[in-house]
Amino acid sequence: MLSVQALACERGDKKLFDNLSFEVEAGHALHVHGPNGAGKTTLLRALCGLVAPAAGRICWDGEDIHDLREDYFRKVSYFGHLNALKDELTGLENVVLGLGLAGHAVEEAAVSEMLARLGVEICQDLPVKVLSQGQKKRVALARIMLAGTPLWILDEPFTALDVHAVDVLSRMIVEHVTNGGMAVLTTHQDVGLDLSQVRHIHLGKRG
Amino acid sequence: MLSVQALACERGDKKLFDNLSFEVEAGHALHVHGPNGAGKTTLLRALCGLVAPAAGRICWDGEDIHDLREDYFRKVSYFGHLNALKDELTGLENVVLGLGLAGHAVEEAAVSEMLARLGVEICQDLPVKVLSQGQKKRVALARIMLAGTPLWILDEPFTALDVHAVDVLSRMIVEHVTNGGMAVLTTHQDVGLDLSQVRHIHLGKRG
Amino acid sequence: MAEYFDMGKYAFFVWGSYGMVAVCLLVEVLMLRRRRRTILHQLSRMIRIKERESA
Amino acid sequence: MSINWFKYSSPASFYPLAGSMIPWFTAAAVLFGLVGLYVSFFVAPLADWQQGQSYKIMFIHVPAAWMSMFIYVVMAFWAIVGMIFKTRLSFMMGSALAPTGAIFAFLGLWTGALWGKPTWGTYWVWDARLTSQLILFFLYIGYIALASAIEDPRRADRATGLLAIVGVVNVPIIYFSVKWWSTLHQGSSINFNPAGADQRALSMTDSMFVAMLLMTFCFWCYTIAVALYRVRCEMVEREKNNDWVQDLVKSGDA
Amino acid sequence: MGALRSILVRDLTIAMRRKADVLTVLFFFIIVVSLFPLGIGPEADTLRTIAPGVMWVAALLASMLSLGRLFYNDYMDGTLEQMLIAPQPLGLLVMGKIIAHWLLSGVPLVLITPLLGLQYDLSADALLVLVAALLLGTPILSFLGAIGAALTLGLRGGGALVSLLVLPLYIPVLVFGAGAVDATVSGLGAEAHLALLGAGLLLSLVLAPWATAAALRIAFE
Amino acid sequence: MGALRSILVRDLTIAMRRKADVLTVLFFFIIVVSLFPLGIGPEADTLRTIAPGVMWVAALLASMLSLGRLFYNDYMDGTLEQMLIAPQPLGLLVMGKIIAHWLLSGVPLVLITPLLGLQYDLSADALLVLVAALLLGTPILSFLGAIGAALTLGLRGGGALVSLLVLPLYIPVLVFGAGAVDATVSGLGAEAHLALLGAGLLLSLVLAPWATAAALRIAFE
Ligand code: HEM
Ligand SMILES: Nc1ncnc2c1ncn2[C@@H]1O[C@H](COP(=O)(O)OP(=O)(O)OP(=O)(O)O)[C@@H](O)[C@H]1O
Ligand SMILES: Nc1ncnc2c1ncn2[C@@H]1O[C@H](COP(=O)(O)OP(=O)(O)OP(=O)(O)O)[C@@H](O)[C@H]1O
Ligand SMILES: [Mg+2]
Ligand SMILES: [Mg+2]
Repeated sequence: MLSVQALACERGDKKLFDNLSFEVEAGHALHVHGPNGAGKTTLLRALCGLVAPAAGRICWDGEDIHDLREDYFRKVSYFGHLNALKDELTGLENVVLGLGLAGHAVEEAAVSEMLARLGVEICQDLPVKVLSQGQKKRVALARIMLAGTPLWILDEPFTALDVHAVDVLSRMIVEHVTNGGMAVLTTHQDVGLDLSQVRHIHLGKRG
Repeated sequence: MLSVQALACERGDKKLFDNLSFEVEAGHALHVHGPNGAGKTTLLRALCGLVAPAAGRICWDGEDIHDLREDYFRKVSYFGHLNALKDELTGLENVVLGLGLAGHAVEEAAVSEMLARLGVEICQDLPVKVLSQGQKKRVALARIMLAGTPLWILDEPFTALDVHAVDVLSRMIVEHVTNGGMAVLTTHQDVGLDLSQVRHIHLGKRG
Repeated sequence: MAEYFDMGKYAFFVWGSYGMVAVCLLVEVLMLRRRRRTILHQLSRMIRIKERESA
Repeated sequence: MSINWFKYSSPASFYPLAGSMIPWFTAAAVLFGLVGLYVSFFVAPLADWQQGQSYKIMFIHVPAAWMSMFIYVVMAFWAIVGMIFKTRLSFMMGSALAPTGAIFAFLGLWTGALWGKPTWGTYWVWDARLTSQLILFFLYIGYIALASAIEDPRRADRATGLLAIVGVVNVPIIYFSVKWWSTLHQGSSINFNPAGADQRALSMTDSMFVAMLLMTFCFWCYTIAVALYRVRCEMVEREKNNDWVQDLVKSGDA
Repeated sequence: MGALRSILVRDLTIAMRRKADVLTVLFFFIIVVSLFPLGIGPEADTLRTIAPGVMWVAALLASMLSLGRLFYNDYMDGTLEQMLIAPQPLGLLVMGKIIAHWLLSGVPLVLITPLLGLQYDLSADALLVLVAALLLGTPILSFLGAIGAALTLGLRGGGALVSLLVLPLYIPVLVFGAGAVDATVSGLGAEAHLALLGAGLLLSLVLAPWATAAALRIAFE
Repeated sequence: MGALRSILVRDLTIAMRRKADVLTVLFFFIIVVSLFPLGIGPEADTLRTIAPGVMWVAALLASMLSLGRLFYNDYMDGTLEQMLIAPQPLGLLVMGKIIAHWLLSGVPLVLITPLLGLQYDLSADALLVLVAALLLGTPILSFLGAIGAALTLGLRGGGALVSLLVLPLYIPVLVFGAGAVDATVSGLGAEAHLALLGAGLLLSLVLAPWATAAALRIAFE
C-alpha cells in the first residue's frame, strides 16, 4: 500500500503543490488531474523516488521509500515521458533486456505474445529506431505489463496511441487493478477507464 | 494551393502508401487519419520536403516543391514531434529567434500577446528547459501562429495539451482556415474541429 | 631449393610480404562468398515463406 | 555501334552483365598473377646489387601502392557521376571499391614496412610518401566507418559520395604538404631519397619492369572482379523486395 | 545576410547563456598542452622543439571536440529541420553557424596561446608567428570540421566517427601551421607557410559551407 | 551478479550492433599518435624520447572521448532512470557498464600499441613495459572517467566539461604510465611504477563504482 503524507514539491522557486496526502490500496487506482505545468509529472517522479520532495513522506506499507530503496523498486514500474528503449535493439530484445535489468527473467515467447496483444508483433524484429511514435510507446508499455509489479506509475501513457491501442491499454490497466494491483496515472485525454475503485486528485490551477 | 499526385513513400523496405493524390485549397483543411505506424508522420514530412518520396509529385501552385525550395518554404510552417525549442533560451527569446531564422521579424509585444492567448504568459521569461511537456508544446505552437504562413502542417499538435489548451488551439486552427489559410494535420484524439471545409484521408491498416 | 626460399636471409621479409598479400586477398574473397551465400539463403527462405502464405 | 549506357545503369540489367564479366576478370587476374609471379621469381635477376633478394618485395609493393591511390580516385569519380546523374548504381560501384582499396592501402604499408627493415634498417620512417600513404589508409577507414554507421542505403550513398569527393580534393593537398614538410627537416638518420628510388625504377632491367607491370594488371583485374562481385551482393541486399531479384532467386540464376 | 546575422546572434546568445561550454574548450586546450611536459619530462630543449607541434595538435583536438556541439543540439531539438525548411539559403545559415563556432572555440585558443607558449620557453618571434598561424588556421578547422559533423549527424558514435573523418583532413593545416613556427625558429621566414594557410582559408570559406549544406540535406533524406 | 552480467551482455550486444563505435575509438587513438610526428618533425631521436608520453596522452584522450557514450545515451532515452529505480544495487549496474566500456575502448588500444610503437622506433623492452602499463592503466581511466561522466550528465557542453573534470584525475596515471617506460629505457626497471599503477587499479575498482552511483543519483535529483 502506497501512502503519502503532507507531500510538497518545488521546482526552481515555484511551489507546485503542498500538503498533499493520499493513499493507494491494492485494487485501487489514482488518477492525477491538472492542467499543463501543474506538477503531475513531478508528483509521479516523486512517487518513484526520482525527485526528492521538499517536505512530507512517501511510504510503502508504512516504511519510507527512501529507506526501502531496492525493496520498494521491486514493487514499482514507472512509465515516463521517455520510452527507455535502445534504438539499436529490436523490440523483442529491448523488452527482454529491459526486464533483465529490472531483475525479471521472462521467456521470449511471453514477450512475443504481449507485443502481439499490443498490436506490434511486426515490430519485434525491427530496430526500435525505425518505429513510429506510437509503435515505440507500445513496445515500452509491453515491458511494464510483463514486469509483474503491483504498482504501476504511468505518466500520460495514452499519448501517441491510436484509438485501438488506447482501448487495449485501458482494458489492461483495468484488469491489473481489478486483480489487486495499483495504478497511478495522468492523462489529458478523455479515456474511459471502467473502474469503480478510482480516486481522483486535482493539482494546481492553470498556468 | 497544394496538390499531390500519385505520391508513394517507403521506409526501409516497407511501402507505407502509394498512389496517393489529393489537393488542399485555400480555406480548406486536410485531416490525415491512420493507426500507429501507418505513415502519417512520413506523409507530413514529405509535404514539407523533409523526406524524399519514392514516387509521385508534390506541387505548390502547380510547381514541384523540390524546384521551388525557398519559395515554397516561405509558405509553410511545420510542427513536428520535436519542438524546435532551445532549452537555454526563454520562451519569448525562443519564439523571436525562431521566427527570425525563418525570416519573419516580429515585435516582442506580439509574441507576449500570443503566449498569453495560449495560456503560457508566465513562461515567457523562464528557460524552456524547466517547462512541463504541455507548456513547451504551447510555446512551440506560438511560433507557428505568428509566422503568418498560409500552409500549416501540424503533426499531432494536441498531444500533451490540457483540455483548455486543446480548445484554444482548435479554435485557432479553425480561424486560420476560415480566413483563407490551409492546414494539414494528424491527431489520434477526438478533437472537435468546427470546420465545414475539411477533407479526410485514411492511411494504412493497423500494424 | 631451400637456399632459394631463404631469399638470401631475407625470407621473413619477402615471404612475409607475399604471405600477407595472399592472406588478405584470400580472406576478402572468402568473406565475400560467405556474404553472398547468406543473403541468397535468407532470400530464398523469405520467398518460400511468402509463397506458402499466399498459397 | 552504339551502346545504350543508361540501360545498364539500372540494377536489373546491370546485374546479369556484371555476372557475366566476373569470370573473365577472375581468369585474367589468375593468369596475370601466375605469369607475373613466374617472371618475378625466376626470370628477373635473383638479387638487386644493392638490396639483395629483398627487392623482390617491389613486385607487389609498387602495384599495391599504385592501386590504393588509383582506387580512391575511381571512387570519387563514381561519386561525382552519381551526384550528377542521380544513378544509384554509380554510388554502389564507388562503395564496392572501398574495402578493396583499403586492403591495398594496408598492403602497401605492410610490404613497404617489411621492405624498409632490410633496406633502411627500420620498419617505418616519417617520409612524405609513407606518411601520405598512411593518411590515405585512414581516409579509406573513415569512408568505410561512415558507410557502416549509416543504415539507410540512400543516405549512406550520398554521404559517402560527398566524403569521397572532399577526400579526393584533399589527397593531393595532403601529399604536397607532407612532402614539403619532411624535406624541410629531413632527419639525418634517414638516408633514403625518394628521387633515387625513381631513378632506380627507370633504370630497372626489362624483366623487372615486366614483372611489375604484370602484377599490376593482376591486381587491377582482381579489383574489378571483386568490386563487381560486391556490387552484386549489395544489389541483392538492397532490392530484395523487388520482383527482379525474387525472380532471379526463384529461377536459381542469382 | 539577415539570415547569417540572426543565426550568429542566436548561437552567441545561447553560448553566453552557458559560458561553461566556451570555457571548457579553452581549458581542454590548456590541459592538453600542459599534459605533455608531464608525460615527456621537463627538458627545456626537447620541449622547445616539440612546442609548435603540441600546440597545434591540441588546437586540432580542441576544435574537433567542440564539433559535437555544432549541429547535434539543433538536430536533437528539431531546430535543424526547421532550418532546412526555412526560406533562407541553407548555405548562409550554415556559414553563420560555422562563424559562431569559430568565435567560440577558435578565438579563445588564439588568445590564450601566448601565455602557454611561455610554458614551453618559446621566443617572442616564434610566438608571434604561432598566433598568426593559429588565427589563419583555426577557422579552416571549423570549416572542414563542419563537413564532418554534418556527415555524421545523428549517427550513434558520432563523436568518435567525426574525428576519424576530420583528422586526416586537418593534416595540411597542422603541417603548415607547425611548419610556420619551425621555419621562423630556423630563420627561414614563415611567409610561405602563412600564405598557404591563407589560401586554404579562402578555399574552405568558399567550398565548405556549400558541402556542409549538402551533407545536412543528405542527413535528413 | 546477475545484474552485472545482464548489463554487460546488453552493452556488448549494442556495441556489436554498431561495430563502428569500437573501431572509431581505436582509429582515433592511431590517428592521434600519428599526428604528432607531423606536427613535430620526423627525427627519430626526438620521436623516441616523446613516444611514451604521446601514446599515453593519446590513450587518455581516446578513453575520455568514448566516455560520452558511457551514460549519455542511456540518460537520453530513459534507460538510466529505469536503472535508478531497478531493484538491483546501482553500484553493480554501474560496474557492469564500466567493464563493458573498458572492454570496448581500453582493450583495443592495448592490442594495437605494439604496432604503433614500431612507428616511433621503440625497443622491444620498452614496448613490453608500455603494453603492461596500458593494461593496468586503461581500466583506471575507465573507472575515473565514469565518475566524471556521471557528474556532467545532462549538462550541456558535457563533452568538453567532462574532459575538464577528468583529465586532472588522469594525471597520476599518465605520470606513472609514461614513467614506467622511461624508467625501462634508462635502465632503472619499471616495477615500482607498475606496482603503483596496480594499486591505483585496485583502489579505483573499489571506490569508483560507488562514487559513480552516487553521482548518478545526484544528477537525477
Ligand atoms: C611503409 C613503408 C612504405 C610505404 C607506405 C610506401 C609507399 C609507397 C607508395 C604510396 C608508392 C607509390 C608512389 C608513387 O607511385 O609515386 C610507392 C612506390 C615505390 N616504393 Fe614504396 N613505400 C614504403 C617503403 C618502401 C621501401 C622500403 C622501398 C625500397 C627501398 C620502397 C620503394 C618503392 C619504389 C621503388 C616505388 C616505385 C616508385 C615509383 O614508381 O615512382 N618503398 N611506395
Ligand atoms: N526552475 C524553475 N523555476 C520556475 N518554475 C519551474 C522551474 N522548474 C520547473 N518549473 C515549473 O514546474 C512545473 C513542472 O511541472 P510538471 O512537469 O510536473 O507538469 P505536468 O503537470 O506534468 O504538466 P504537463 O501536463 O504539461 O506534462 C512547470 O509549471 C514549470 O514551469
Ligand atoms: N527501416 C525500416 N524498415 C521497416 N519498416 C520501417 C523502417 N523505417 C520505418 N519503418 C516503418 O515505417 C512506419 C513509419 O511510420 P510513421 O512514423 O510515418 O507513422 P505514423 O503514422 O506517424 O505513426 P504514429 O501514429 O505512431 O506517429 C512505421 O510503421 C515503421 O515501422
Ligand atoms: Mg507531465
Ligand atoms: Mg507520427
